[in-house]
Amino acid sequence: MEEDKKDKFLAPENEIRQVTAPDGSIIEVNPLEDYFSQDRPKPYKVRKGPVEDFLNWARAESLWVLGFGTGCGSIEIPPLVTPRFDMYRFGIQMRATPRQSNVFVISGYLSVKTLKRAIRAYEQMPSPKYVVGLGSCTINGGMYYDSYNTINRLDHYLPVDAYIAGCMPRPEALLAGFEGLKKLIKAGKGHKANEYVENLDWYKANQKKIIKDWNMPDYNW
Amino acid sequence: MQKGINNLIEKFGASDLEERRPGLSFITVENTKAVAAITHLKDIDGYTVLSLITAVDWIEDGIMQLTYLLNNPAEIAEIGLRVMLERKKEAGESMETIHHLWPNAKKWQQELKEMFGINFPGSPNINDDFILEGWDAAPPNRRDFDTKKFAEETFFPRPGRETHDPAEHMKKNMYPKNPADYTNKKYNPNR
Amino acid sequence: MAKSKLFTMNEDRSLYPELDDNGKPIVDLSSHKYVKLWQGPQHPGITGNMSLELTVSGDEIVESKTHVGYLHRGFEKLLERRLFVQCMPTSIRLCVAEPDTNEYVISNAIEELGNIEVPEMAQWLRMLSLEMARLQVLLRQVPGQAGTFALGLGYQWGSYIRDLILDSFEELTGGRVYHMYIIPGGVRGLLPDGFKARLLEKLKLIDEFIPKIDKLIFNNVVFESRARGLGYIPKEWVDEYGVYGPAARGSGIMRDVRKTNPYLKYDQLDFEPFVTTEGDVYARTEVRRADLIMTVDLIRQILDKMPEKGDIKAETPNVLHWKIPKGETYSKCEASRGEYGMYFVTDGSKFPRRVNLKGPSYTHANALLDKLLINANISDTAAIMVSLATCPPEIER
Amino acid sequence: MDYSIEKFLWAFLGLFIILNWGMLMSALMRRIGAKLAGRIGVPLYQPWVDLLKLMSLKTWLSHGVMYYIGPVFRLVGGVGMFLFMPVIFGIEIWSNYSFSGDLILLLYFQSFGMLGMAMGASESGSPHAAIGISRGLSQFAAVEVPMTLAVIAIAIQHQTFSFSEIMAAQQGGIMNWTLFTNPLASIAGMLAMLGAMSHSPFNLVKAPNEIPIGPPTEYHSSFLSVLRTNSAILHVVEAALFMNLFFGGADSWYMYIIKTFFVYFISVFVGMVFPRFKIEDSIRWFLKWPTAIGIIAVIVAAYW
Repeated sequence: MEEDKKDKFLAPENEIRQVTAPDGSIIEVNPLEDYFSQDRPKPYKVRKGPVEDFLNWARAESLWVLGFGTGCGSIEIPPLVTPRFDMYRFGIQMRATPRQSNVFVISGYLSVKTLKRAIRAYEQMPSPKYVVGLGSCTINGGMYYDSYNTINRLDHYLPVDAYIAGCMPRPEALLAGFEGLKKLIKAGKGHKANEYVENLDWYKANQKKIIKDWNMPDYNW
Repeated sequence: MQKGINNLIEKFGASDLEERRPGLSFITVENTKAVAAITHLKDIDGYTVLSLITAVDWIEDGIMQLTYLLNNPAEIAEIGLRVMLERKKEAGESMETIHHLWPNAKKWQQELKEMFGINFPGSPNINDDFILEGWDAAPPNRRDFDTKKFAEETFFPRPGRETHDPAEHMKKNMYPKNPADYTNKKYNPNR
Repeated sequence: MAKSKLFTMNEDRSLYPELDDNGKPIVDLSSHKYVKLWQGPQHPGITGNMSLELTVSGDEIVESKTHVGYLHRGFEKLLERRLFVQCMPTSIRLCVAEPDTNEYVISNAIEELGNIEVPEMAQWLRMLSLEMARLQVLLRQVPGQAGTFALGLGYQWGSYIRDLILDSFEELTGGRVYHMYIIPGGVRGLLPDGFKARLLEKLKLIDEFIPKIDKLIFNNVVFESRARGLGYIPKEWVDEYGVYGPAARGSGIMRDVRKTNPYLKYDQLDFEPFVTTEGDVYARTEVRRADLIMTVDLIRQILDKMPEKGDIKAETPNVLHWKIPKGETYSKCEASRGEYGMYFVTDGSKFPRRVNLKGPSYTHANALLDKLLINANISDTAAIMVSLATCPPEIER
Repeated sequence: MDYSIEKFLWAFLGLFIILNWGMLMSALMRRIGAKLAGRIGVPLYQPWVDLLKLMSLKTWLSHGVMYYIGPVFRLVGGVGMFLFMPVIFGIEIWSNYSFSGDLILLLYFQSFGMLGMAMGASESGSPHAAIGISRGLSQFAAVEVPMTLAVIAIAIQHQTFSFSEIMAAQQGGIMNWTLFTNPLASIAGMLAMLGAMSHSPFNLVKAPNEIPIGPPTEYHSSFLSVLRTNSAILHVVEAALFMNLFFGGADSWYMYIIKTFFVYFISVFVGMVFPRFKIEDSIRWFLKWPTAIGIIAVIVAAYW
């Protein structure tokens, strides 16, 4: 029964298939095993001392935000990169790929379908990484507390470093939120990524409870 | 406008004409004649734009209403064709497809299948996921699906959130002595 | 027109994968001829949160499929649980870019079914807020079209002026993005003191902005060479595929609800929407540029012709006990993207029976985009999407 | 050539100066771009902070050996270009390892980094990287044509393939610059430079809103820091290459900094006001006018 369900949701490109190699031999490809690591993630070591303080300063002053607008809060991201609010002056930049970003701004409500992508994007980011929850939807569901397709509490699925309240928060609030995040990082408290790894089973159980078609590896990096 | 409606009534036995405003009418057609009526409207009466296809769940009457809204850009007129299907307890009403008339009809039909459980045999990719992904509960837009209950069971509501019925809440807080005052007052923002 | 022939998206599929019975392309990924490429949901070239499943051969797209549903919040279900007045804050969040049209269509539907006559002053104010909303969208969209070709300069300038318009909104309504100014029965308030003069001052900035983007974008040889002939929509497709608003007007067909079904006081205003026949991305950008100028003009006219004082709200029943008799209606208005409509059904109770919102993106992004992208270049996906003004939340709601 | 430790240390110092100048220059350019848009822009120290942060991030991802070597190849391309080109004209310690045929070696090093990057990025398995690489290589092949033609024209004009001699021939006043003595070759070369610098309209390789962000999609942490280091070096060195060929080289560090800044600025300035080409258009463009001008320049230089 469990197997049936898994197969039903498996995307065709993730199915086990046979591929003819250029030299004519036939190879069996299992994308889920071949393309992704099956290892459990390990927490990184949190160091202390002046060197680490300096590096923390560098991490705080160079926040690279993943350009993934998950909800309506993303409408306030363009004003942030344009003349009025210009977040570049604070060392905050947008990046196009999760591999090169540290900050994941969950901009508003997360539908179940997006949550799945958000988890993948989050897990692909290099540690130490930070999550900023934007808007009341990420805090308690906000306007959509009774919706069948949006999550209520973000911190049950991803570790959240900072919440910015409001529906939707103004650009000034976002800048203030980023400043708060910087303070956290400079104080050496920005290690929620480790928390995620240490409590992986709890997070995964919560995630799998609502994502019914879990056709991805448990941890993909 | 009038010609199209007359045709519908004469040729396809349409009934329950309701003129909402000049240029917008709703009319009921039997489900066996609906596709023929739509084809006639499109090809002969000039209703060339399909504005939307949607459904209304009249659970009390056991009726699932389909609404096809057609637009006639030349005469600036719109007709809403109501098609009454017999509502089944479990999803699975069935209706003829019109994807051959408008290519984008298949998307609406896909959505109706997903959100209401109404089947359109023959419509392309009708069983594919459209909006929801991995959904295994009842079709969410049917009236018997309780979204609040579902949300409370599935997600993790943050404790401390209280939801009041606004009427009861105001009655209790604003007119604690004589609740009857509250019902008599009318809301006037200019005051 | 001659150039457009390069991109007619003809049905000659000899070079492309075959289709099976269901109309799905048969793509054998292990043949090394095709690469499957997902653009989105995490992709900077996509408007909002949606994704395109592209099958590419080299840099050319042979098959495209739109995937939506990333923003589905179940609005239509949620509104069935809300009182009519509670519908307002929920429904305005349907489309973020231009929330005022949501306010208008739902208020209008409630008024129509509840037999409420809106006072004249309120109608003028509604029109003002709708036009201001259109203005702030167009200020992003017109230069944003060049932004899809990586010319972000105009976008930066436009965003600055847009922020000033949002300031005006804040002054008028108290909200920056979500305003909820239009409510069933009328509007929430009169113009603040001196608002008119300050808004007119800001409109002057736009007058100066237009020649700037003309120089930067419309006279730019690279922009022209890329946008001409791209994403060609023939005239015949307008009805067949449900093309609305500026996209239809770019293909030579007049589609503007303000002109064809005048609502509010649009029949008292003097305007003529711009229509051109080329049907490509460049034509659609030109239409939007003309719209921008027209909107500025309309706001000036509205401020000029608006009465000074008047009732701003009709008397409505107590909103907490408001029952509307059984009925159904389709209320529509012209958003910046095209016809924006709401099918509204009531059953005599305190709650709406069924609400169905239909934005132009529904047909633009689903059937039309898939077709336009065939034969196009990967680089052109963003441009075609933006030229159709795809707004994902109104597709899945 | 001199292979002493001392020489190596001088070259290393030069590399260090150029690296820092490159980073400062990238911050300056971003600030200029921001000013044009009406913004303030990044702080001047931002590139160094970014570099520090990237190096402090954890790396745990493996895509195979080539994935690790790719950025190193790319860096070798940049450093190689630096090593075999004289930095300052007329000063022995800043002449690096230039020799009589260094111009040819330099053209080779230009493509070397690109090839290394191609192999590394392909190993990462991202389709965006593969598309970016195929675009990059085909555009580079097109850029090479006018560039090589311009170099040949200059070589014929000065009868040498040595940087030092080409620079020497341009000394003694602005009117001796190749820009004025051989304008056709200069035009072809400068047009090719726009492509070599990979700024808009020719930034097809990274193209953030098409293929985010091309070859380095999978590169992160210290790999990316290596790539960024390289791009800082490469931008200065590429600018220096064209400065040496057309603008008379530099006889002091001040001159070097001012001239590289302006040469680099040309490409940024063009990029500010032009949208991006499609790859077909880009290749077509390079093979049309710049190539034609380059051929004429060679003919003129040979038969004048």
